[in-house]
Amino acid sequence: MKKLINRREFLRLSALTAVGTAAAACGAQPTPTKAPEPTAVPAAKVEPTKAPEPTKAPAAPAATKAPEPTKAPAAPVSQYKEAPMLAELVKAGKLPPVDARLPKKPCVFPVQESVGKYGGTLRRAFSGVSDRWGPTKFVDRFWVWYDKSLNLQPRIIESWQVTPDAKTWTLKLREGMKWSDGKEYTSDDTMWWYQYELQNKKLNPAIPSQWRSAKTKKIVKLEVPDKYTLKFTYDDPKPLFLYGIARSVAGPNTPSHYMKELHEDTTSDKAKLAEDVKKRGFDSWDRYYLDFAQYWYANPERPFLGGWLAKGALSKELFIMERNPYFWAVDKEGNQLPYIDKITHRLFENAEVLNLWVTNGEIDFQNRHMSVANYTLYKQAEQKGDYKVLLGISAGHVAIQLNLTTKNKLLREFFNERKVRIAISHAINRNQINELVFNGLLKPRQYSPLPMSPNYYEKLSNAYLEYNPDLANKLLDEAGYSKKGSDGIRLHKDGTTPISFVIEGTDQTGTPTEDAALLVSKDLAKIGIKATYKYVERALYTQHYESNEIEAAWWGGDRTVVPLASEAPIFRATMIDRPWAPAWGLYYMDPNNPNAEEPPQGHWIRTIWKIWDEEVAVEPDPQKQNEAFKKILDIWAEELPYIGILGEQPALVIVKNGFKNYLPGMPIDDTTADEHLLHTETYFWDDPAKHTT
Amino acid sequence: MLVYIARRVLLMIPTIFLISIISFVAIQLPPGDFMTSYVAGLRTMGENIEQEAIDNLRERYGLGQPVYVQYIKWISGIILRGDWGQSMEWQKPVKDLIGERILLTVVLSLVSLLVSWFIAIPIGVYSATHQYSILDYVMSIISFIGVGVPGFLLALIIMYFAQTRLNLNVGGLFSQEYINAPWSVERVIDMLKHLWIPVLILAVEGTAGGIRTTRANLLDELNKPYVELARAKGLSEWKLIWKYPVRIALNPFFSTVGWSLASLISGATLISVVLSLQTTGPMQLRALTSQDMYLAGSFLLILSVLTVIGTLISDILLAWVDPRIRLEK
Amino acid sequence: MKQDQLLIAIKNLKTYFFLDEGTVRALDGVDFDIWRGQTIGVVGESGCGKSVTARSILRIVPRPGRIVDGTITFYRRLHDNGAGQIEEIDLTKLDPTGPEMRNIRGAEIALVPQEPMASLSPVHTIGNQICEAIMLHQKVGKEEARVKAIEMLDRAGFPQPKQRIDSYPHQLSGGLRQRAVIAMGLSCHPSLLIADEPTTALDVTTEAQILRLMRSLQHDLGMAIMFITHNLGVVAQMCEDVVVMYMGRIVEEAPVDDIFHNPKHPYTQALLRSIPRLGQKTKERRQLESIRGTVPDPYTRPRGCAFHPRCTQRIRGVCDQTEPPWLEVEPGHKVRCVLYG
Amino acid sequence: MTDARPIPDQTPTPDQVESQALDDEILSGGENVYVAPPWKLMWWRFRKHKMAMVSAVILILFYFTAIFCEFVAPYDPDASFIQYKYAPPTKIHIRDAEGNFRAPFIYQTQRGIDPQTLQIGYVEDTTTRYTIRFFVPGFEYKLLGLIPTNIHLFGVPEAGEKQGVFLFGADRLGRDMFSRIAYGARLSLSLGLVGVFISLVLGVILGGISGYFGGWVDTLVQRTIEFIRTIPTIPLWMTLSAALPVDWPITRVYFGITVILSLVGWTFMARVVRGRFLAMREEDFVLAARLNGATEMRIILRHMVPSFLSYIIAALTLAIPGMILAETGLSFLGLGLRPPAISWGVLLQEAMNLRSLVLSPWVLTPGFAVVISVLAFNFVGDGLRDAADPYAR
Repeated sequence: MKKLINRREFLRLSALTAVGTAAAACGAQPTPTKAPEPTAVPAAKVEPTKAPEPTKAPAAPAATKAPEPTKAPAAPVSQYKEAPMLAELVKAGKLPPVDARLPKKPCVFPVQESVGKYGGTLRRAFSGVSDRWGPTKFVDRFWVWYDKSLNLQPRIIESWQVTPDAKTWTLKLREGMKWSDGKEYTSDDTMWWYQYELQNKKLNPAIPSQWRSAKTKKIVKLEVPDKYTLKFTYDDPKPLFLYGIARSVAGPNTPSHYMKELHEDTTSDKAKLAEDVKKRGFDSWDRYYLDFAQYWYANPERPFLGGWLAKGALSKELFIMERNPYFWAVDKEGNQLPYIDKITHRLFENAEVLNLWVTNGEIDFQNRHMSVANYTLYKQAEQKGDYKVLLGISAGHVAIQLNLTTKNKLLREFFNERKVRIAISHAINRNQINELVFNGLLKPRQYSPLPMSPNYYEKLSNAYLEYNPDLANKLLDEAGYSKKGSDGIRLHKDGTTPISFVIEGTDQTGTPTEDAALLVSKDLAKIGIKATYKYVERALYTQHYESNEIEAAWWGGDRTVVPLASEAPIFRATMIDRPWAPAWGLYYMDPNNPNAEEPPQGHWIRTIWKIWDEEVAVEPDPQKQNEAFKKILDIWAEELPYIGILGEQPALVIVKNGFKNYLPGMPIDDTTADEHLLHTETYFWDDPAKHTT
Repeated sequence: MLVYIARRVLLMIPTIFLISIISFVAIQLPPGDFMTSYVAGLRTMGENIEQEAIDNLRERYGLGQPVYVQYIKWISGIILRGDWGQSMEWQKPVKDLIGERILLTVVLSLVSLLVSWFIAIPIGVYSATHQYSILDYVMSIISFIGVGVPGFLLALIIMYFAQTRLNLNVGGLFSQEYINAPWSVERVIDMLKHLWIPVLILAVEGTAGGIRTTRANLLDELNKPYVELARAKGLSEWKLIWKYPVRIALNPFFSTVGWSLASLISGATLISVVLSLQTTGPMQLRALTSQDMYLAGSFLLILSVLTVIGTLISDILLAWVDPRIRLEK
Repeated sequence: MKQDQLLIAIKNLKTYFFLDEGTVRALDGVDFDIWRGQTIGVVGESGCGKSVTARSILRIVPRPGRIVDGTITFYRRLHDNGAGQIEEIDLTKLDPTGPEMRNIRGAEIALVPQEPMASLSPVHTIGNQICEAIMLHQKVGKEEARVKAIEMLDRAGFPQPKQRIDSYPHQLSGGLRQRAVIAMGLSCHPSLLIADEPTTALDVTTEAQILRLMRSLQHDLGMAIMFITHNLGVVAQMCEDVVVMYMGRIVEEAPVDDIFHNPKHPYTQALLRSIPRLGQKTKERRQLESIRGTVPDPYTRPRGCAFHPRCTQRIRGVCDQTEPPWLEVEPGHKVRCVLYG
Repeated sequence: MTDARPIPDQTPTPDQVESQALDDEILSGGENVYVAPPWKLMWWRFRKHKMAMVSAVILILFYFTAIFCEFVAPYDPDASFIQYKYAPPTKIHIRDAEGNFRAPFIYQTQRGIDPQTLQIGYVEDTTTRYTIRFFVPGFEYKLLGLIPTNIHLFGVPEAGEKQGVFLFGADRLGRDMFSRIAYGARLSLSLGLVGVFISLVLGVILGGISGYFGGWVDTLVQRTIEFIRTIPTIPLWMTLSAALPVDWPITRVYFGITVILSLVGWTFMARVVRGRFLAMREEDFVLAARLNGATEMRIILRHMVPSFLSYIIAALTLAIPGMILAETGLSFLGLGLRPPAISWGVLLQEAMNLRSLVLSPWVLTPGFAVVISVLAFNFVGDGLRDAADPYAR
C-alpha cells in the first residue's frame, strides 16, 4: 500500500522533469525588436503540464486586463504601467514617470500562470546573517540567468556574443537602465570595478579564476568600446564564462558613482571615509568595503539592480525589502515588475519556531529549512495554515564518501579496491532506508546529475543500486577480504587488523540523515565491515578533511542540476568537504599544498582530470562539452568513487494559497538559486489587500 | 567595611585581567577558527566558497596572527577606545549588537527573577511552617516538577499549546507587525502576549529552586531559640516568622543575587533559543559555535566580569544582611 | 498568703509529645501555685519537664507537643480602670496564637531563656528586639520605646546603654547578652518572669552578678520569678520555695530551707548529695555521688514510682507497683513518696 | 492554695507492665538499651515523609531497570521494525471483543497510510490476539554482562515478527520506546552520580577549609572559586568534545565531560559550606573541641560537618537530578551523548521537535522518565534532609 503511494509520488516528480525538458526554449528571448511586446512563448502554455497540487486560482485573471487599471497614472499616455504606490510618488513629483525609469528595452519576464496584480507583502524567515541566502537568492539578479529548461538567457545584459574560439565574450548592456537611485548603469560602472576592485590588491589579493585565463593565469582583458558594450578577452578558451557571470554577487555590477566615494583610492574625501570606517567598527578600510559597503543587504544605501531594496540592516529581527522603482523588467503586458510590494524575512533561532510559524500560516513562501522529515506535519496543517506544500526536486543526495587517500594504509588499500566500493554499494538496503527514514519519498540512485539536467546519465544514476548482500559478500571475498575475526568482522590483508573505520558527519541528532547513517552502518555490519558513525562538530569536520585526517565522511552531494556551472567540483574531487579523495584533489588544485598527494600513475582520477582540462573546460560548443563530460561520468559509473544512496529528494516549498506564478517541480540547487530559479519578480498575490502587514 | 570593599575591588583588577586572557584563549581553544566554521556553515547550507577566497578572508580578519597579537589588539581597543571589535558573522560592531539586545534581555530576566521570588518565598515559608501538610506536598510536587521538566522541552510544549489552544502568535517577543513599530499601547500588549511564555518557564524553574531553598533554610531556623523567645514576647506568628527566621533563611537568596547578575545578561540561553527570543543568550551561543571571535570573546569577558562583580555584590549584600559577617571585617 | 496574692494555679497539667516513636508524657499531672512576688525554683535533671512547664504556661509548647489535660489559671490584675480587680483566665483554653494569649505573653508573663546568644536574632540589634517587645504591649511610639528600652537596659546593669543599644548580639559578651535578654523580659513589667536556666551559659562571676541583678529587680518591680534550674546552689541563693520534678511530675515541694536541710524525697536527697556544698574542699569533691542509673527512656515510664529503679530506699512490691501518694509532711512541705505515707 | 491533689491515673499501661524487666536491666548497667542508633532515628523520621517513601521505591525500580535493562526491555532498543514505524503505545486489553475477561492480551494491528499526508495510522484487528506472557525468550544478551540468556520480563512470543507490544509506542524508525527508555536509564542514572560525588568531596573539603580557617586560606580558595566559576563552560565543553580522541567510545567522552562539570560544580558546594562554617566556627562547641585539643581536621569532620549534614544532603540530592538534567541540556546543545548511544537526553533530543509533539507525542515519554526521576530524587533528598536535621524533634 505504501509502495504504491511512493511510486505515484515519484511518477509525479518524474513527470515534472519531463516538463522541464520539453519546455526548453521557453522563456523570454530578450533580443526581440520591440520591448514590451509579449514574446512568442506565452507562459500559459506551461500550465497544463504543471503537476502536483496546482496553485492555480479558480480563474486566472483575463490576460488583457492591466492590473489595477483605475489607478494608472492619468498623465501622458505611458508605454508601461506601474505599481500604485509608485504611481503616487510619481504624481507627487518624487519619482520620474515609469517610462523614464525603465531602460529603452526592458527585459520581459515570462509569467508562469498569468499577469499579476500589484501589492501585498510576502513573509519569509531566515536564521541570521549567515543565512542571508533566502533574501539574496530571492533578489540577486545577474547578467545572465537560467530559463525553465536550464539554458542561460540574457537578463541585465541585452545580449551576448562569443567568438568561435570562446576566448572573447562581448556583452551588450541595456540602454537607459537605471540603478535604484536613478543613475544610469553603463559600461563605465564595470570598468570602474575592473580597475579599482578587481585589480586592487587589498580587495582581491588573488584574482578569482572566473576572471583569469585557465592556463596562463593572467587576468582577463576588459575593453569598453562604448557606453553599453563590454568586451572580455582571455588568453585561452573560456567556454564556461557565462556560468561564471550567472553567479557573481557583488562583482561587475557595481554602482561606480556611489562606490567610488567609499573607495580609498577614488574618494573625494578621505577623512570622511576613514571616519566612517571607524564609526562602523572596522579596523581596516578593506574590511569595511568588502564586508559592508559593497553588499546591498548590509549597506541599504548602496544602489542596486534587484527587484527589491533593503530597508534596514540584515542583522535585525525583521529584514524588510521594498520594491525597486527602477527595476528594469516588465511582464508581457508592459507592467513594471515586481508585483509584490514588500518582502519580509523574520529571524528565528530555532527551526521548531519556524515550523510553528509555517503551520500557523505565518510564512508565505519558503523552502529553506523545510525538512522533508516534516512532510506529514506540514501537509496536515495545510488547511489551518491556508497554504500548500509544493514539491521541487532537490539536487542533494544521501551519500557516503570513502576517503581513497586516507592516511591509514590498510584502509586506503581497502577503499581503493573497486570491488570493495561496489560491494559496499550493494550492501546498503536503500529501500529500507528510504521507507524508514524518508517516508519513501526519495529514490535510490548514485550521486549523478538529476534527470532534468542536460548531463543526466542513467548508467551512473542506476549503477550497483540493487540490495544484494550475497553479492556484496562475494565481491569482498573475491577482493581478498574473506578472512573474518572471531567477532565476524572481516580482516584486512595483513590478516590481523579488523576492517573498521569511522564515518564522520555533522548532522544533528534525530535528523533523517543521521538516522540513515546509522542504518547504513548496520547494513555494513551485516557484510562484516565495522563502520562507526560519529558526529563531529562541524569546525572539527572541516579541519579533519582539510588535513586529510578523515577515514570516511557522511556528507550529501549536490550541484547535480547544471554540474558544469560550478565546474563539477565533486566529480573532480576538488570539493574536499566531500572528501572521497581530498589529498588528490588538493594536489590537482595546488601541488604545493602540504596535504596534497600525487595520485599513482595511470590512475583513473588522472583520466578524469585530463578529460576535464583538455576537453570539457575548453570546448566552446555546449553539445560537445556535454559529450566530453559524459566520459567523466562513465568513469564514475565504472569506478564508483562515491557511494550514493538516495537522491531526487523532494524539496518542500511552502506556498500560501493565493500566491501565484510559482512553478513547482523545478530542481532546487545552489547553482540555480534554489526555489528562486524562475523570476521571483513575477510572483503575485491573488488578493493583495489580504496580504499587507 | 569600606576598606574591605576597596580591597576587594583592587583584587578584582588582576582577576579580570586574567579572565580576559582566559576568555580569549577559551574561544581559540576549539579547533579551527571563524573561517572554518563559516565555510562549514556555508557548505551545510549548500553554498560554496573557493579555497582561495577563504585564505584571503582569513588573512583579512587577522586570523593568521599569533593569539597574543590578536589579544592585545582586542583588549587595547576595549580599554583605550571602548571598542569591542567587530562581529565577523554579523558584520557589525560588537557593542551595537549587544546593545540592541541587552535591554530586552535584562527586562526579561529581571521580571522572571522577581516573579519567581515573589511566588517562591511565600510558598516556601508556607511549606516550612506547615511541614507535611497536604498543601506542603502539593507545593513540593509542583515545584519539583518545575525543577524536573527540562526547560527547553517545556518551552516547545507551551509554545505549541499557546498557538493551537490560545490562538497566540508564538516565537520572539513581538508579532511580526510590531517588531519594528514604535512603542505604543498595542505594542506593549503584544509584547505581554509573548512575554508570559518565557517568564512563565523561567519563573517555574526559578520558583521551584526558590521554594526548596526557602523551605529548607526556614526549617532549620524555625526551631532556633530566638524564634521561641520572639514568640514568648507575644509577637504574632505571622510577624514573628517574617521578621526573624525568614529574614535569616533568606540570606542565601542575597548571597546568590549577585551571581544572578551574569545570568541576567546571558539570559536563559536554551529557552531563548527554543522560543527564538532576540535576547543575548542565543547570540552568545551562536557566536561561540561559529567562533565569531570578538563577539564571543566580548560576551565571555562581560559575563566573567559580571560574575566577579556579582560575587563582590553578593559578599557585600551578605555582609549587609548578616551583621555577624559584616562587623567582623 | 492571701488568696488574692495567687498569681498562677496549675492543676493536673498534662503535656504530651506525640511522636512516631511513641508518646512522651513530658508533664504527667503537675500541680503547683505561684504567688505574686514569689520566687519559686523548679529543679530537676534534664528532661524532667521543667522547661515544658514554662512553655506550657507561656503556651509555646512546640509541635508535636500538646497540653492534653489540666488547667493553668492566671489571675490577672487589671491595671487600667478596675485597678486591683482580678480576672481569672484559664490559659489552657486560649488559642495559643490568638490575640488574648499574645497579650499575656511578654506583657504579663515574660521569659528569660537559657542561651542568650541563640535566643537573640543575630541580624537585629538588641535595641530593635527590645523596642519591639515594648511597642507590642504598650501604646508607645518608636522614640518612646527606645527611651524605655535604654532605661530598662540601664536597670539591667547594661553599661552605656545609650551607645550600645544598637549593638548586635554577637558584639556583646555573654553577660551583657543576658542582661539584654533580661531587660527585654522586664521591659513590660510582667507579673511573672520565667527564667529558664538563665545563667547556665555564663561564667561564675557573671552568674553571680546576674543573679544579684535579678533579685534586686524583683525587689524593685515586685514580680514573681519562676526560676528553672538544675543548679541547686542557685536555688539556694535565689528562691523562697522550691519544686522538684522528676519525669514530668513534682516529687517534692517545700520552702527552700526545708529542701536543703530536710529533704524528704530520695530523689531530692540524691540531688543534694550530688552537688558540692559551699566551703567544701576540692579533694572532697571527688566523693560526690552521682545518682545511679540514668533517667529512663521517656516513652516507657516505669510503673509505680517513676524513680524507683534508681531509688536506694525503694521497697520491692510497693514502689514498683503503686503510684506513691502526694503527702504534706509538714506545712508547706509536700512529697510524693510512700516512705512518708 | 489547693491541698487536695488528685492521685494520678494508676491504671498500668502496657509500657508499665514491661517496666519490671527493664528495671533490672537498668540497675545492672545496660544503659544503652533505649538509645536508638542515629540511622534508626533517621529512618523513623524518613518514614514519616510519605512522598519520600514512594519516591524511594520508584528510584529503586528505576535503578533495577537500569541494572537489568536487557531483561526488562522486551526488544533490542536498536532494532528497527519497518512495519511499526510511529506505532502508538499498544493497547493492552483484558476483555476481548465478545466481552470475556482474559489474561492481558493485545490485538494484531494493521497499518494504514493517508495517501495525502503520508500519515501512518494503526487499527486493531480484533480477530487475532496475543497474550502477554512473562519471562519469555527474546533476543540474546548477557545478564549483568556475565550470564548469557534470552529471557525477558515480558513479551508476546506467539506474535513473532507480526506484532510487537510497545508499551510506550515506537519511534520514527520503528524502535520500541519502552526498551529504549529502559536502556537509556542505564546511562542517564549512572553517569551523573560520579560527577556529583566528586563535586561533593571537593566542595566539602575546600569549602570547609576556607570557611574554617579564614584569613589567607579563605582568600586563596575564594579567588580560586571565583576564577573557576568565571571560566565559561560552553566553550569549555566545546573544546573538550572536540579535543577528546575521535575513536573514544561516546560514553567515555561523556564521562569525561561529567568529571569536568563536577570540577566546576564543586564551587557551588564550597560556597554553601563556607558560609555555614563562617557562621559556625564562632559557636561554642567548636571552641570546646579546640580546647580539648582536637585536631583541626577532626574538628571539621567530627564536629562541624555533621552539624550541617542536612545542607550537604539537600545539595547532594539536588545535584543528582541536576546532572540528569545537565545531560539532557548537553544533548540539546549537541555536546552530550550522541546516537547510537542511548540515554534519556539523546532520546529527548531526538523527540525535541514539533513533528513528534504533534504526530507522535509518545516519543516524548523519556521526558516523563526524566521528570519522575528528578522528582523522586528531590523527594528522597527532602526526606533525608528532614530526617538528618539535627533540630528536628
